[in-house]
Amino acid sequence: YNNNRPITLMATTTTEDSGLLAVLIPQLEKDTGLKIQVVTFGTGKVLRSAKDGNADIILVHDPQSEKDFLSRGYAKERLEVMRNDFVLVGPKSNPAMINPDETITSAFDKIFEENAVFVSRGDESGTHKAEQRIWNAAGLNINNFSQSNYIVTGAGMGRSLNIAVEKPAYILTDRATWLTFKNRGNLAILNQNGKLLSNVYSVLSVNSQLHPHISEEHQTRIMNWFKSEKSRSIIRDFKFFDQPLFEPIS
Amino acid sequence: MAENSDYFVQSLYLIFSLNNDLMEIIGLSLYVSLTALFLATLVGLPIGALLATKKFPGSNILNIVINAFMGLPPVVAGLFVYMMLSRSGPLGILGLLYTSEAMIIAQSILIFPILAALSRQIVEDLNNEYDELFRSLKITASRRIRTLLWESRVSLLTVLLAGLGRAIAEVGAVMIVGGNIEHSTRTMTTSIQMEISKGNLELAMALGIILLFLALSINLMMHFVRNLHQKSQGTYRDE
Amino acid sequence: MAENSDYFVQSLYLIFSLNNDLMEIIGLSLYVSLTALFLATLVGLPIGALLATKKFPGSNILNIVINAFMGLPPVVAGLFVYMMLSRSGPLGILGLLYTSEAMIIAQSILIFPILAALSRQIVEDLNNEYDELFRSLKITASRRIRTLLWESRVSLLTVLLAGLGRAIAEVGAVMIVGGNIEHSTRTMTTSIQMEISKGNLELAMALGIILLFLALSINLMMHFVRNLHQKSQGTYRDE
Amino acid sequence: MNSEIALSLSDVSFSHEKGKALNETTLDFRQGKTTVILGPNGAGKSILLKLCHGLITPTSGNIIMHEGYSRSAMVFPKPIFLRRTVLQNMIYVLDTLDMDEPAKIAVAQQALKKFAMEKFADSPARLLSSGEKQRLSLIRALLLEPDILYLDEPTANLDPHATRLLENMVTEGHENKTTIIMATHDLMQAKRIAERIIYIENGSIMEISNTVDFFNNPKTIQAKNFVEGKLY
Amino acid sequence: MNSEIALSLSDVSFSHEKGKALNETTLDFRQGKTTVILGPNGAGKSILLKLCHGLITPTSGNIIMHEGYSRSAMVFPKPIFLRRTVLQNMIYVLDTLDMDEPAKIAVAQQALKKFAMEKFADSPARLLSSGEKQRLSLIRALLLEPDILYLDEPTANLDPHATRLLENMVTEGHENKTTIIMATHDLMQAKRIAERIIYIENGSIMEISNTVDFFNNPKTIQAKNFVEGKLY
Ligand SMILES: Nc1ncnc2c1ncn2[C@@H]1O[C@H](COP(=O)(O)OP(=O)(O)OP(=O)(O)O)[C@@H](O)[C@H]1O
Ligand SMILES: Nc1ncnc2c1ncn2[C@@H]1O[C@H](COP(=O)(O)OP(=O)(O)OP(=O)(O)O)[C@@H](O)[C@H]1O
Ligand SMILES: [Mg+2]
Ligand SMILES: [Mg+2]
Repeated sequence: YNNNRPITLMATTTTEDSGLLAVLIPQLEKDTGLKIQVVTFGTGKVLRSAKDGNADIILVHDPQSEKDFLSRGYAKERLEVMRNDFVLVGPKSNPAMINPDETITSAFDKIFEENAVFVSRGDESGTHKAEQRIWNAAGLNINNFSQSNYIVTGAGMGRSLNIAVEKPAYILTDRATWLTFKNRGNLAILNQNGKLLSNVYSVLSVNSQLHPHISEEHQTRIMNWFKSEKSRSIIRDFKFFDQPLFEPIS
Repeated sequence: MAENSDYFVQSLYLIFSLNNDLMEIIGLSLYVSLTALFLATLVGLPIGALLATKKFPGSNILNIVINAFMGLPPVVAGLFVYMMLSRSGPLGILGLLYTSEAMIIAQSILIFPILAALSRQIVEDLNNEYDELFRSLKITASRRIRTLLWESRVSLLTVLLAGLGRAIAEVGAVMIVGGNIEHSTRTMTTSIQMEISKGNLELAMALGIILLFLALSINLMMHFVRNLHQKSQGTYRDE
Repeated sequence: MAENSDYFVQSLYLIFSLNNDLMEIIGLSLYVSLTALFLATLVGLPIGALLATKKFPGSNILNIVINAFMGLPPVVAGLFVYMMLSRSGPLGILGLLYTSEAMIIAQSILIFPILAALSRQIVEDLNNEYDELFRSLKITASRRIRTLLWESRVSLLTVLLAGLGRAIAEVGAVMIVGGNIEHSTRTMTTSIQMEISKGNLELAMALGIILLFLALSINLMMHFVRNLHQKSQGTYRDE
Repeated sequence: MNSEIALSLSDVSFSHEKGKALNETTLDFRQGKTTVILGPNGAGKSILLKLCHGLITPTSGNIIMHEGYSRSAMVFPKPIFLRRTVLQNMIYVLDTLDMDEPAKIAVAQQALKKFAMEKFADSPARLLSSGEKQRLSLIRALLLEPDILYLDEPTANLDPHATRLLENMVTEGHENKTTIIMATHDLMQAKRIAERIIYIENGSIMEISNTVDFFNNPKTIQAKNFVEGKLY
Repeated sequence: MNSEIALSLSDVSFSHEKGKALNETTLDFRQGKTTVILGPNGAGKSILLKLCHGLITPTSGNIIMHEGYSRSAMVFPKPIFLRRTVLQNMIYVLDTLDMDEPAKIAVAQQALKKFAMEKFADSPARLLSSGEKQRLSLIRALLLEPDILYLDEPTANLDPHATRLLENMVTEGHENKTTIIMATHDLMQAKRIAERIIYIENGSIMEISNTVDFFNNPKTIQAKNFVEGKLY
């Protein structure tokens, strides 16, 4: 491998858009002495590109796929670093009369019962998977939704939010994207209750045995840094619009 | 790579068991792009021909602007249409956002400059050749334009194909104003985009190849129609 | 709409306080698109001219295929280059993925068919006119092509601008192979894309307008260079 | 008996980037008369015809088309045809007139017949021989039934028979009251058909005479030399 | 004394979509001789010249260019020029020869001078008058110093002086051993310069005679009528 080659850290879009990486990476570079280049895509594409050997370290938020990725041997190590949460946003008029205090499953139940408009990303992203988990937990089958009211966008979070603003419709989103999102229109957070809304981010080191250009030693330096108290404090102290956004996992 | 090609074969298999969803998507892609091409042609060709034949105050500037608008990013065309059609926009009451009509409008705007600029060039070249004839016959401006468009129709076909190519391959604009909504505004290109973001690169590639085959068949068809027409008239071999 | 225009004014302000990041992004966009245009021109124009002047077995089919490839979706071009340059791909050892070189390669592939197909049409029209002269002078095939390209350079400029327009407006391919990396592969269009997904629609629009101004300035420049050249030679007014 | 004036030029001049092609010229053309313009290559004959026909606009001076004589047509030395058949090229010209489709075809075919071109009706016009093209160009001009007919070297590529046909047509033109203005290099032809000769050199009219005078007693030394073929 | 054969046609015929333009033709052209092809419009004269020059290929039969006589050039009735100046058009032709740039310019300018065209050196070739274009076309052909020179109605648009210049050049051609094959509608011109006349009608050669015989005793009734201007 080439020692001067910068390390590619591939992350999901939200981590960059929130500004977290902008504080995290310079410190990481300083502490490890490595040059780091950040590429951001959706989780699916990050995993795929990493599998193809185009990343050294990845930062994603889809535990199920990550475990799969690890078990197939594409990654050497998985480390849960932080979490934030998903929130249910919807029109301020709140046609399904969702209560901020009820559980997310009951909120989804109301949306279904009232046949309110709901936008789903439908792109097998971490958010989409979380949404499916909630429908399942509520014992609902989305196939029973009327087609015109369950809108499958197959687009990224931001673009799906744009569509939800227009309809207007309910939509599940991660909090970071929601906070960075500027085109909120008449949408507001209506429910953020329950364990099902937890959104865990992990770093994985790509299996260097599959890709000889990757330096295992560099990877270890980075993984160790993420395990350090220093990284945790940066994550904890990171504020977005004066709100803490991520909670480190120890 | 071996693994990749395996995926690829799988994807192709998946595709060739052409399911209804795929047919719907292909149909919508064709409908949107061909309608947009039709509309943009209806406006773009006459304007191109007008610019080719008439000098008027500002025609030079208009030329430059239209040339520049060939570099209009699809997402910007999409955004513009979005802002017009969105609920807070001036045409919001029409409720056209996230419909195939919105996609057609955005694509028409996008390919209009291509059709206008390229047809202007081709018609201008021909107009230089015919100018004395037209002036001698005291042909009206509108008839001159019609004649030039008709006489250069074979060359203009390539321009139309360039426009169609741009429309059918385009994703930025249709994504913004269409939204890639299943069973409603999902086209070939937005599907490809979606599969890529899911990491299904081989499926995306396979869809892309279908799209290319589609473009190829349209080209083949046009080629044969043209040849047939030339044969039946027997006279359109240029010197 | 009032709200939109407010945002718009804000964005314009943002633009005119041109900061370093924005300049860097504009510079990269220009560098990538112009280099891709240069490379694609180097290959596309001669091939277009060859197809315009020579019939050989398969030239008809090649024509149709090149026409069809004008409909190559940028993301598919991007995917193809990704698969070539990815670490697991045949050219993986070059380590070119997520660099500006990768973006140039993808855009060159994307605009090559446009340059080839459109220049073929224009050169073919001129070749019909000059054919007897060339044959009488027993000009070699390569000199014929060079002469035709030179004689039609004014018309070909529009084709080049169409290619440049496509390159500079394109986002699908550069996103896939470039990755929108800050300070490295972030272009105007990938920035626009990013702002849209952040819901910063007005900023995206403003960036799009800058991009259009860029295209406009390039067109203006070319226009003046051409006029200057024509004046200095005094002879290029066609009949 | 002098007929009415169909066209007047007063102080007309024309310049292009390379200089002046026609110096201040004042001239009248009378209805039904045949004027032949003579002069060496590059003298300005074609420029003069194009100015009169309105293809180019004078740099200075005025051209007045008098009422009732505004329909004009021109035969070019290098005729331009649309990429269509001979018949379609004829019909294209007739489209400016108010006629139904069968009438147009009939008129066009009859006109072709007159110049022995009917067998080419369905040939692509641009593939005809040089002489056939020139005939076609003449037929096309005649279809418009012009008050003034401009002929720029109309028999340059014609065979002797077709040349005679054209000359007869010109002579008959008097009965039709058609004003004919023609440039030619064929001095014999000028002698045969012209009533008046305009001799032009270097963009200046040197001499305007009736035909007999011009050939027997040229007023200028230039015209004299030209007639004797002693140019330069 | 018969000179060597420069070009032979054996059983050459040419057809296009609309029919046959040249029937089976067998012919020889001798080095240094001047042959004039006569015949009505559409007879096939230009087709014959183009076949000999190799611009079109025969539908059947063979055309043999004999060794040492392969350099040929042609003057067209409608000359085609590049969108460049007169001088640049000349230089373009010289680019095929092995010369340095100053030499080319010198040669081109000298050639222009010969036909009184030097003042047009910097004019756009496509904006010249019809006669100037035809001169230029001739100058261009001569630059190639051809063994065989094809002239298709080369004086159709020329004034009397330029016509005489061209004819002198053709007559001088004998000394240069240039073989000249020319189509024209000017019978007087044919008389003045031809050594041999080929009379063609409807794609068939009707008669090949030396000039004096052809005009005094045409062998065929068609040629007789043509000479007397009684065609059709
Ligand atoms: N647009 C132009 N630019 C430059 N020169 C021009 C232009 N138009 C005409 N000329 C020149 O003006 C002169 C007169 O041209 P014109 O065509 O009237 O000649 P002409 O008398 O018809 O000659 P010919 O007998 O050869 O047809 C020529 O020398 C020609 O080269
Ligand atoms: N490609 C073609 N398609 C159809 N007809 C053609 C084609 N080429 C030539 N012809 C016809 O063949 C005949 C012979 O043409 P050619 O040009 O040799 O005549 P020509 O003897 O040179 O006549 P001119 O004296 O008028 O120049 C003409 O009737 C012409 O219309
Ligand atoms: Mg003239
Ligand atoms: Mg001929």
